[in-house]
Amino acid sequence: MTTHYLVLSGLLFAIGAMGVLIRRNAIVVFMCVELMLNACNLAFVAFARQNGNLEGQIIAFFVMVVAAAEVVVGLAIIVTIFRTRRSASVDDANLLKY
Amino acid sequence: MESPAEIVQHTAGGMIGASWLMIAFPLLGAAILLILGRMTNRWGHLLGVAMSLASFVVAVLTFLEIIGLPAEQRRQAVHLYEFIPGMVDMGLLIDPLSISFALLITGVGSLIHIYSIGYMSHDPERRRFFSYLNLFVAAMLLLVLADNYVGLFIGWEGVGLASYLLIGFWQFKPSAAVAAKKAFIVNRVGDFGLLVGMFIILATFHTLTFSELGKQIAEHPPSGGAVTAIGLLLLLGACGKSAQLPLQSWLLDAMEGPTPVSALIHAATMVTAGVYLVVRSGAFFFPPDSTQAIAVSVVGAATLLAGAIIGCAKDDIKKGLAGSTMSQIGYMMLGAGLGPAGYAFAIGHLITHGFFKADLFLGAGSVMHGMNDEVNMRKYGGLRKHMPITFATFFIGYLAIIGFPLLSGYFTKDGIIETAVHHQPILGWLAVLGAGITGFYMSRMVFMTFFGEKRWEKDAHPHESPAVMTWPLMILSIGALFLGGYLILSNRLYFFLSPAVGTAEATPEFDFASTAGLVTLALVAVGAGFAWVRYGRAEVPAVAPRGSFLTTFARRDLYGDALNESLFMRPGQWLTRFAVYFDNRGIDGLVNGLAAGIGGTSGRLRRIQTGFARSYALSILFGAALLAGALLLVGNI
Amino acid sequence: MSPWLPILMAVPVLGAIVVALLPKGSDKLAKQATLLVSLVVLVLTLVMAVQFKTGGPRFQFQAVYDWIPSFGVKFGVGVDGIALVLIALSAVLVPIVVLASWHDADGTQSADGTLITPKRSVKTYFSLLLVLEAMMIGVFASTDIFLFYVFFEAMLIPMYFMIGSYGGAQRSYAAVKFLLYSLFGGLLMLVAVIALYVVAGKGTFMFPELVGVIQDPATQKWLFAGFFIAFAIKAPLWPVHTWLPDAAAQAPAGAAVLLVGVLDKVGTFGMLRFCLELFPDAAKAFTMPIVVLAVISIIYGAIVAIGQTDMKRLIAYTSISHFGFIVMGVFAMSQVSQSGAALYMVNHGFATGALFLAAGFLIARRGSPHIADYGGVQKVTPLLAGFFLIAGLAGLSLPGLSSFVSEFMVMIGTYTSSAFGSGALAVAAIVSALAVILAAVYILWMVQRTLNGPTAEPVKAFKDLNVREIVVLAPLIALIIGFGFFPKPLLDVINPTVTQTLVNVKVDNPAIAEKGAGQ
Amino acid sequence: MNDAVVAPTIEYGTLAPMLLVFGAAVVGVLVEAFAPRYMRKSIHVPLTLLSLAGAFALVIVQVVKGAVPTAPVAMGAVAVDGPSLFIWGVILVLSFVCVLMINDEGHFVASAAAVPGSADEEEAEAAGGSHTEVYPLVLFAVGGMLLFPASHDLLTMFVGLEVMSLPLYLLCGLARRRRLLSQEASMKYFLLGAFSSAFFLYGTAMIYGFAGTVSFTGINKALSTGSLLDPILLLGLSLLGVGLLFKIGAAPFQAWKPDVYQGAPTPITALMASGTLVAAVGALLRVFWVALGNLDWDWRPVMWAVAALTMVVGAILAITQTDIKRMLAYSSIAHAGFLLIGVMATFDKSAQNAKSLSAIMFYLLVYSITTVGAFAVVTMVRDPGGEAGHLSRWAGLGKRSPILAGIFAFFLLAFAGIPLTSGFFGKYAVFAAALASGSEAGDSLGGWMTGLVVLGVVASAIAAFFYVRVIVLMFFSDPAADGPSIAVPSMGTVAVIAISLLITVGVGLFPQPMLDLANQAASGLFIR
Repeated sequence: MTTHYLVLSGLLFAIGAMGVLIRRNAIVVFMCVELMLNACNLAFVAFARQNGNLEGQIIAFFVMVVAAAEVVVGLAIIVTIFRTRRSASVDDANLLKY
Repeated sequence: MESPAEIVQHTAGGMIGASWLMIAFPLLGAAILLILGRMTNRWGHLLGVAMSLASFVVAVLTFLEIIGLPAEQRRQAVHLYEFIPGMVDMGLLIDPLSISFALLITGVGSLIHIYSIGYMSHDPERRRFFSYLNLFVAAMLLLVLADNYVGLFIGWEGVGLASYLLIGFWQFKPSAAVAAKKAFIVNRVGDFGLLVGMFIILATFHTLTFSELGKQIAEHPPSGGAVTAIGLLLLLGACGKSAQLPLQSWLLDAMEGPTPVSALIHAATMVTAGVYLVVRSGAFFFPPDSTQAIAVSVVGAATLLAGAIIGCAKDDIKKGLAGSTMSQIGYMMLGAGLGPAGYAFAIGHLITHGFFKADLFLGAGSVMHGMNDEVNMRKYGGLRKHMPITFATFFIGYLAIIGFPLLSGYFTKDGIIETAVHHQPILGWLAVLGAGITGFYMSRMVFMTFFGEKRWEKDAHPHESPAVMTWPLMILSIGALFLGGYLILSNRLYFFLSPAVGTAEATPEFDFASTAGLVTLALVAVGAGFAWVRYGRAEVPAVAPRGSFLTTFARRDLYGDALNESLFMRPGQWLTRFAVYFDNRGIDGLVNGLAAGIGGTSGRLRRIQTGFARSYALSILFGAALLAGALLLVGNI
Repeated sequence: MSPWLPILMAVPVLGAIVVALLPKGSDKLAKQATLLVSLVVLVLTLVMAVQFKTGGPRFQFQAVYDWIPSFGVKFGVGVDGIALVLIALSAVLVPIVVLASWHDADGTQSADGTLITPKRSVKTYFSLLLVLEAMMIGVFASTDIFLFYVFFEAMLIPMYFMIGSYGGAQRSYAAVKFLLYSLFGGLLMLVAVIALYVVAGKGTFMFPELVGVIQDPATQKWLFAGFFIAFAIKAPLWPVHTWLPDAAAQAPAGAAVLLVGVLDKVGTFGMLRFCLELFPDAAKAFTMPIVVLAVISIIYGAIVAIGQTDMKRLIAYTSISHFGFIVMGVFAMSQVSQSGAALYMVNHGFATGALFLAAGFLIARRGSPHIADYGGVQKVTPLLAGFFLIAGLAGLSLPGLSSFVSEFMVMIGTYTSSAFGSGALAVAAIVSALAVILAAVYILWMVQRTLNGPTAEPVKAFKDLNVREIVVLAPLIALIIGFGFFPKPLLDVINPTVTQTLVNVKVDNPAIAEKGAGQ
Repeated sequence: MNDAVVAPTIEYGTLAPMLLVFGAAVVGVLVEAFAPRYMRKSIHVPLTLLSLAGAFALVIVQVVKGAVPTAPVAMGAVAVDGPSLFIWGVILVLSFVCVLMINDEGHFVASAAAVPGSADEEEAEAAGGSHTEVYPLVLFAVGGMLLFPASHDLLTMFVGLEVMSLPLYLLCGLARRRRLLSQEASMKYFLLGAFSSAFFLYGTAMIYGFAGTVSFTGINKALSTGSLLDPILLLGLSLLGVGLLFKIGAAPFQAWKPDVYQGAPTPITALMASGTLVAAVGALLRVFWVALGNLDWDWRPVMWAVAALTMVVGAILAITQTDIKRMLAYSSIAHAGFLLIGVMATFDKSAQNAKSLSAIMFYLLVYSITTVGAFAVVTMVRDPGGEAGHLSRWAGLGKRSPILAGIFAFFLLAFAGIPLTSGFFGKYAVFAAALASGSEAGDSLGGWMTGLVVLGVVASAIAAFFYVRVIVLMFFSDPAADGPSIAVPSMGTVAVIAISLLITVGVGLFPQPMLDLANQAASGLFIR
């Protein structure tokens, strides 16, 4: 049965990754990253169940905390950019190149 | 037939032990004059003469000591110092051959030094001229006295350097600068031969010293191939220095130098170094009738004709004499190729030629001195009355060179011709023909210069040269008169030289009434008569007529320069241009292209860095996929 | 533990520091101090050289200190005959170069008042020069291969700055080209150095302990290649030579002298000591291709030199030709050829040094390196012309001048080498002898176009050599002539080292004289 | 059943350096909250510097006492072994030096919230405000850097990674000048960093799935028994690799580096280029050598390709850069490649591995010190609008300010690996380790290691070109008429440059003491 969970987790991870690649809005991109983290959580929990220990579940909690911290930092950055550029599109931030 | 005597190591002192002074004096003179420079301007020429004379004195004393020794001890090697450890030591070989040369060089050299005091008196750079002359004498003495090929080679190049410096003495004239360079470079072609010859000598015999070589060859008579190669390569060297075909082209241009230089270096001494080389190496590498010996004779015969033909067409008195020099050295080479039978005549002719040709050149210089340095014989004429001493001495030289009976040239040249007719008939008869042509062109020269109408330029005021110039002329002409007879009759020179060069199967006898000799005399008379008809009796046009095809052929030096130009110079220039282009565009282009390629790659690759965060994310994803793929791949191999 | 070599290296380094720290505006003092230091080094070197025992052990004046034990690296110095003469060469050339460069950084004006080079920092130039001297001594004195490598590479930096900051119009291109070329070769050598250490497994870089250690032929070949490419670039050998004409032409004359006269010798020195002795089998296996490259260098360098229009480039190409001779001599592997090659390294330093300096004095007067801008110099400045001519003649290896002896030894040694069956080497020697003709063409043609002929208008204002310039050239000319007739002092020092080299290379090629005596 | 909760054992003494830094960071936050604005800086600076110095002292104390633990501490979460202590020492020195630079006025924005070019910004600048939050943020980042390479399980490592990265994301956006660039750098770094951490985390999950544990000891044990061809394992390995390689900026994960290095305030760039790199390489080593050591036959060939690609990409792309910081970023990528050569120099020979480890650590030390010095010089060359980043502005610097240009040239030569600089010995050590390990009997990559080193020297030669190009610009070009001014350096910057120069020269001449240190630290290898 673990496989099902893993497939789902993989799908979620892939969706998240694709979202990062194709969405322009920084907030959405960031949410996609969060989705990838949650895909990881699902995998951890599933493996925890399979392995029969609790480590995976504990890790999931850690990840949530880290994700929350990331949100704080991320939103701060994105908002600053938005205030400066009046746009949350990641493609607009394109001064640094080559 | 005997080999040369063994060389003994000289241990006692005496004059032979001090023979290095012969070289040291003029070398010291050159060094003082060059280093002190302008300070010596006032007395530099005197120092030069003194040094040359000192050298002559040493040579004479050494000669006296040599002839005081029994014949088998007349070859003395004097060790000087270790030169290249393990390979060759510097030392001198005092033997009849080298001392003969030394006497000629220092003797004629001193006379020409003295003559030059007058000839160069108006030149602000006279001091420099004397330093070069001294340098030449020193180098030439090293050439003939060295007891090994390396020392010989150093002298060989030293005289080349002196010749270069003196031809280009008036280097501000482009023609002189070019002629000097040409002389050096053409000589270097010959040097290449000499150099490679030395390689083979060392590889084959493990020594470059004459005494060792003699022992080696006596113990292990060498086999064919290597010796033939050595012989031919040495011949190439000799051709370069002695202006023999095919390396003759530089000598005519070399007349750009001051006339005493032409007399000393390009007539009397340096150009005969090739003959010396062949004779010195004769016992080692030129056994009679070997390929290489015949090649020597063939080159000599060809050059004696070529030089004579060129001499016929030249209006420049010095170039005419230069052609004659080529021709006369051709005779010597012809003789030198005939083995011990010819050596004495070749060396004899070399010595007498040294006198009469120096006499002729200095005479020509004297004429030029009186004629505002005019060299075109078409602008001379009737000078005998204005320059009686010059005329008399020049005329003696003339008679000697055409082989007028009983004069110097008669004995030595006829000796060569007779020996050649005996050993190499075809070459011998060619030499007879050459003698006839000699009669023509030398007569032409004398008639155009001293006889006939005045054809002078307006501002010419011919006058006899000062005593300092005429005295050497007179001394030289004495040599031109009697030296040949003294050397050849009763085989004096032959016996004197034999310890050094060996003896022939039969002792040569000078035959006053040989067929070849009589034919030669007849042909010379015909040539002289023809010259009288054309240039003595008839009026000489002031501008050279166009002349026939043959005349043009001769005037253009038998197209030697044209040949060199189209065979070597042009392709050389193309090659050079191509090589430079290849270096800049090919090799350097490749290097710079590589750099530019890396730079271009960089310029293009950096465009991948678009600045879009999402494309970076894509590259990460892509990289992740690659990484995973690669790990799986490696894992499953 | 002999203190000689460390002192020899320390003196110029201390001198460099002192010169660099002199207060502003003391240019003259800086020059004098540099001259003094370089003379002190010269005297010390000569005193040391006199004590060298020609029959003694191979490496003398040895001093070995631990430097980086973790890497097995020692500060190991000591000299054999060849190193000794090359150190002496450096020590002789540096004071000469100091004097010759006296005004190089001052900013020069040509006769007609146009600025040729702007004023630059004098102190920097001379302290770089002293640093370079220390490194030149170090590179020849190193008996530790790692230390050798360190100097080999570090030497580039002062020279890079000397070319780049004080050179001609194209100086930065030339400097970068020089640095990158050498660095690239050096880095390949670094790989080989490391691999040598690893493969040998001796835990040391000391040269004497590594001789004959590498036995596997394939390994030898790879390591040989790593060393050889670096040395070939340095030497420089065709086809990796193109940096030299640029660098030498753009460098100030003094720096060019050290570059061509000493720095490049490290390449041939390295071939002789490291390529041959560490990897004898590989060296023998690669002899023919390398000799072919050397012969190409000889002929090609000479031909391209003929076609140059810039004096300094011309001299650089002649050097490429001469380096071909040295390389050929090294790889012909006979006593005579290798002694000749080692001698050539010294003689070439003097000859090319004199030629560069004389050309530099000419260029300083006219402000142009182009041959076409001259003509008739002889008439105006006979002294300068005379020195230039003698230097040129040394360049064409005129017998009686020092370069002849070495060139002759190289050629004849190559011809007579029996190391590999004589055929091919004999052909190489004969072909290389053609350079005798080409050398006459390139030198004399240059002489004809610069010294001879009608005096060009700008040349008429030339002043002849002043005392400083005479003092620069005269010793070189004296050495050229002196060693032309008496090469024995140098050869006596060189020969035992070469013999030892050949023993290590396991080539049985006894001296010519012994052979001759045997027959 | 005795279900009593057993308190975890925490070896406070051993962890003291890290705890001190974190504690100081927390105190810093409190200072931000409670201290009056005008006093904050004067509290932060000594606090930060003293805590870093104190942490360094604590590291030294541990080293001197010789009480290096032989087992992981804090319930197996952190491994304070020789390499950890060495890396800690290096990071603490680097961060101390970077803080000296950060302390310099004018690098950070007066008010990050104010929109660039707005009246708010002018006002904030006029008020002389500054973000003193920088100091606690730096301390948190440094704490993360300490934890990251010392962690002994993947979870701790993830936490360390995030603790290190999150403050840096923010710090990147705080440049005083060119704020748009700075903010853009910050966002890119943040998004890509978060993206790559997700990969790292997913990899962790996979490994956890395979091994049933995230502890390195456990993973190592599992790998010695389980099937090594399990796709989950290999997938996990590759995803972990992505996260770590991203942090050290190896190709093809290097794209963020130039942008972020260019946009970030220079002192922060210096901190990232030195401290982060050191920490990330340490973590990379720990994961690949300790946890995945038994899998080296699989990841080494792949790492070979990554190292090769990284060196070449870094060297080639740097050639055409026109911004000095961007060029240094590419240079840093190339150096990451050289470091990866060292990372590969391992297989089942512990003596050799210790040598390789020592080489890598030595390289990290000398490279990062020089880097900090170089960036410190960059901060001093200024245009009216901020630092003169564009290379053309550096033309002729050697004539205007020979000493500064000379020092910078020396740093560049050290980057290029010219002998008698520290960089040479770093490169030498790594190359030597690679060749030595390649020549050990039994290394399947034997000849390939030599090939990689040859590639490395070719890349070095290419890299030398762009270092030399800057020297050419500084010394051989004529100065521009309106060239940049050289800021009068603060004591801090002077100290930074002096320390870097001293170490670069000193180690260049006498590397042995530092090598001894690295050898000693590496002798015990990592705790397994």
